Amino acid sequence: MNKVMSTKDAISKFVNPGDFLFIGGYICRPPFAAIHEIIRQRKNDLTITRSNAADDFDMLIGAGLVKRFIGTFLSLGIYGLGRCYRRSLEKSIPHKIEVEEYTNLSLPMMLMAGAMGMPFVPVKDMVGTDLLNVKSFMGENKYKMIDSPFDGKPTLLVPALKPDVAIIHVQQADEDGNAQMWGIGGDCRAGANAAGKVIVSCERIVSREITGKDPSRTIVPSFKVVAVTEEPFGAHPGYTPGFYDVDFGFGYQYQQASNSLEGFDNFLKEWVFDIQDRKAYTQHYIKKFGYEMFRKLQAGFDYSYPVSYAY
Amino acid sequence: MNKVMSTKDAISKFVNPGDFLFIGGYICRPPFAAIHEIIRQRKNDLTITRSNAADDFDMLIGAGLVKRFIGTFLSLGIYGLGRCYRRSLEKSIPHKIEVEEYTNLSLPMMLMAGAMGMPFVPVKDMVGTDLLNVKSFMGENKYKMIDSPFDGKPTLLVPALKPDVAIIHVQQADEDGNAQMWGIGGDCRAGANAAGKVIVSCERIVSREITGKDPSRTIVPSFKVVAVTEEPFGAHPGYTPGFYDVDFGFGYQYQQASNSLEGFDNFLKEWVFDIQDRKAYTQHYIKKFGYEMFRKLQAGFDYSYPVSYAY
Amino acid sequence: MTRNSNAYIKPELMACCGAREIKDNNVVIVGTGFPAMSANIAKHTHAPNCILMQESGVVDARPKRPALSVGDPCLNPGAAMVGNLLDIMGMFLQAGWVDIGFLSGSQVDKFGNINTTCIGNYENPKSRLPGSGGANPIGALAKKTLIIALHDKKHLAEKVDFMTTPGYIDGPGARERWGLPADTGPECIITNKAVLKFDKETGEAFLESCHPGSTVEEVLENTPWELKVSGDVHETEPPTEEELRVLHEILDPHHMIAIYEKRGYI
Amino acid sequence: MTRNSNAYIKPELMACCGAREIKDNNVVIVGTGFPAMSANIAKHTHAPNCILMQESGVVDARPKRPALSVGDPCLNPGAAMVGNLLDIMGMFLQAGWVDIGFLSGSQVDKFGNINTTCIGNYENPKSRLPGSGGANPIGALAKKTLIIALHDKKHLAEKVDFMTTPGYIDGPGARERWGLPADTGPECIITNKAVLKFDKETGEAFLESCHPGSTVEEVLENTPWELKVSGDVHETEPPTEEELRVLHEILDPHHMIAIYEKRGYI
Repeated sequence: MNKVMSTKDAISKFVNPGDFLFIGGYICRPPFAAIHEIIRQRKNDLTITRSNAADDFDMLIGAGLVKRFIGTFLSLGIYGLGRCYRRSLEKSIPHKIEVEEYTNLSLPMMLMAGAMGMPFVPVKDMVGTDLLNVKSFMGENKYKMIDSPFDGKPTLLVPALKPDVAIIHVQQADEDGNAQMWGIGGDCRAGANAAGKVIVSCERIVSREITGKDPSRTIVPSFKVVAVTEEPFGAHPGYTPGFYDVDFGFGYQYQQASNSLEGFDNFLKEWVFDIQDRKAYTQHYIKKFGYEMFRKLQAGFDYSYPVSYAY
Repeated sequence: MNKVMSTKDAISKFVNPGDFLFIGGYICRPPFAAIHEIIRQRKNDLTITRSNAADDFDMLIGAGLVKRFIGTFLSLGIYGLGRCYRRSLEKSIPHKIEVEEYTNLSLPMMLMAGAMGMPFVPVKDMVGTDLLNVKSFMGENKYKMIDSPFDGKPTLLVPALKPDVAIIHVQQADEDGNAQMWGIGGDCRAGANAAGKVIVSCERIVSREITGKDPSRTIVPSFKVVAVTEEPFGAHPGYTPGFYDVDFGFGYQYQQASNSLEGFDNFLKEWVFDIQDRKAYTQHYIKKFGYEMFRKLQAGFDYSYPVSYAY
Repeated sequence: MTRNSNAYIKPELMACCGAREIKDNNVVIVGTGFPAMSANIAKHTHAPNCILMQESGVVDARPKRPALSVGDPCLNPGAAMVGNLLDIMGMFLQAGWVDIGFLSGSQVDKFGNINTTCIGNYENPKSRLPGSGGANPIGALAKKTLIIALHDKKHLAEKVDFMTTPGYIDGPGARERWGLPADTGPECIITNKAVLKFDKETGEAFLESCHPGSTVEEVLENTPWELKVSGDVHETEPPTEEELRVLHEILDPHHMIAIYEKRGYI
Repeated sequence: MTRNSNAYIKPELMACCGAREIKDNNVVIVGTGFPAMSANIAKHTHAPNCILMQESGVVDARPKRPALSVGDPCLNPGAAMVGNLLDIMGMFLQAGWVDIGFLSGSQVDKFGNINTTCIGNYENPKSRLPGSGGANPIGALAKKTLIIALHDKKHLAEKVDFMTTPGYIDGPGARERWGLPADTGPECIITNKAVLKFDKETGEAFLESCHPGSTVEEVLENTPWELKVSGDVHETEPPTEEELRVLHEILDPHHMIAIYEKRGYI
């Protein structure tokens, strides 16, 4: 079943205000084309989750669309603390988001539990620290301590997470939605499979025959996918292995802009609201920074050896 | 660190009588070269595990080397019930093995728990059936029923499995032991990573540079691996995707032979005890069945498209 | 092949009965033989978007020969996804994505419980069978399970010697009590004489239709418990022309399904 | 580069202190900057078979430029394995395979507990920091953690405002009581003035050595708790010729580590 559509249509049809969203990425493959569209369509009241959140989450928070964040970490990497995140938590600008805090072990395990139909999962971290002392909207269900029925040892259980929608960006997908990925995974596979619906953004749509040439690269099968959008350069300023590099210069621009409320608003206007779609974004990027800069981000040529599944 | 050695040395150094072994495979990639070596070296008193066991487990049981089996299923596929398995359980020939029974959901989850450092894992199957009424050597620790501390619902917990040694057969590995696999996975990745030591048998040893060309194919990293053995045709009569087909004719021969004790002993003599290693095995195969038959098993040519990890 | 295009054998009728339970877009766990045949008939007729998967790790395979096991090499090239047992049994089945599962066994009882572990006593079995494999989780977690069985007093039982796979266990409310997901459980038993459906109130199988050539009396005679009969018991609808065309021309030109006749499916 | 081959800056000394804690064949979780530098010094000197991994999913990367984050694109091509967070944090760290982890934070206290969550009150923070990320599980589960900190009364604390990552928590037996794995916990705090080691009996950090140019008095003055001093407190061994050669010629020819001087590591 052909599920190819524009990002605009995908977000419009499948993301609702109040939804619980998993948004994949980890510098590697953030689905920025979709995130900008969420901002344009002002889908608000969202609960968002991912391990190691970055500029994309900061931007959604700054845009006032986030009610709750199930997270582990939010920073701009080498550019320091997330400005919008700080403003929200320190000064309630534009409003104070609710944060439920876990770790880069526990949160992926909770997504894995959601993906695998487990009600909860035991984890060995967090115990003894203030991460157990702070509870937000998940309340008493943030975690439970039990004595293991096997050996009596204190054991921490954390609940499965089941987002309404997962949005991921991958290298390639076919029209049915089978999504293929390689390189740094973060919690993308677990998060996508934990969700009830998956929106797959990709660098290129390939035929079902190409998917079948290397089916071990598929991380989400078609029957979980509700929309496939082709968005080359769709993860910029993040990167996609084999396609383009991370754009550190642009990351600096975001940091500088988001230092002030006005700068952040101008940034959103320039790169999101005044922009129609990813094509216009890319054209604006090239116009502003020059084709040479754009070209420099494009990946080199370093191909793997093909393998065979034949018998 | 170069860990390449002969299968003979690998089994001699790293498998001890009384060990708990995970043996990978699922018609796909059974590590037969290593299994035959275990039989030749008469490593006995073993506890063995894998979901969906087949002719390889039947053979170890018939050879009298198995004390305990943590399993879900054992059959010869289209050739019906495992003859040695039946003789052991119905007639105590050569002795009655102890069986702890799980399912193709629970057992892989238990191996995953072992691999991921979880003490136990909740599963949704087995409840209400006689699989909970029969307990063998794991006794009360076969499983535990609890009321979920989150919602009070009855929840079945099964314990993590941590084999002493895992033996797997994959397409390729480098000298350090980084093991790469594609195609049907069974519970190979979970089982290998649950073990304290991994013996990697492979169709071909490749350079570390080749591993690095497609690192998302690696299922076990070098630091878990104690031995790398290059055994082309090492999974026969099972298959290895991209290398050779399953040998249904040979499976029939095993069924016919294992129908009787004498036949089984003759089969072991011909294919295991009178054979020095996998090279001799392959030569014997070609001599007995003809090069054309051997050639016919070799995989066709149907390569995937290469991908790039460049930036 | 020179078969009469309207002629069919009992295993073909049974495969069609299975196919009719599959809706478009259903996700179906299949093994080899019957289940694969049923699912493929559905896919080639009324359910073109149903997705077939094998527990070994395969989704939407495009095999160029009939798979002889769920790990058959022919399932690899061309599939949409090839992962592992945890993906299929955990990420898809346990997480609730599987609509249909097929099961069979050496014994099936009136509650749809299935035995694939042993005949006789577990500790000292008369006959040791393979064990659960994927059967128990499929019976526990697929939304609908379709059971294939030989219709005689050996293969059907009032109570199985060993309950490997849950049907409705010991009757109404039992699945819920044990915490199995809501709206799961056996849908029907397709035998070589009839289709038995399950009364969701009592958890018991009842006679829904007799295959052409079988009578209600014959079915009752060959059922080891007092089988209830539907008020509108009828003849099983024979394979349609389209179903037979797909079977004979596309799915089974070499008529391999006839092997089931040798196993008693007549 | 025209650096004096015997000259070194404080961050280089600190990186060498970290390197010396790594044994051959150790499995080491690294981030960027210091930890990566320390682990690479070890790998190029006394621990050629140590394995470096990044939490994002990377094992034994061969980056052609210094990674600026644990998800940096340069970590992909050439790595031995590229998986995901669950592989590194679950399959390797939680399962007990990681020997060494590096940690840093805005506050480190005498028990080696670390704060990367907030300064001031959690509900109404003076300064909101990034949060745990991988820090808590590394502190909980790596066999040894090496802590990097600025040596002043702001970054060292008697008690952290928020305990994001466990050191020895509130003292002897606390890790065991909470069920953390045996034989894990902080090994040392490497500051810009000294190396503090941990007394495994009391869980408290004590002064093991002062860096060349720093005195015991200076260290005590800049530590906000009553720091115990080792009986054989000594001068930190300066970088060896070999360590400096590796640093200057192979790992950091552009002297990027000097950026830490600007952050106060002087």
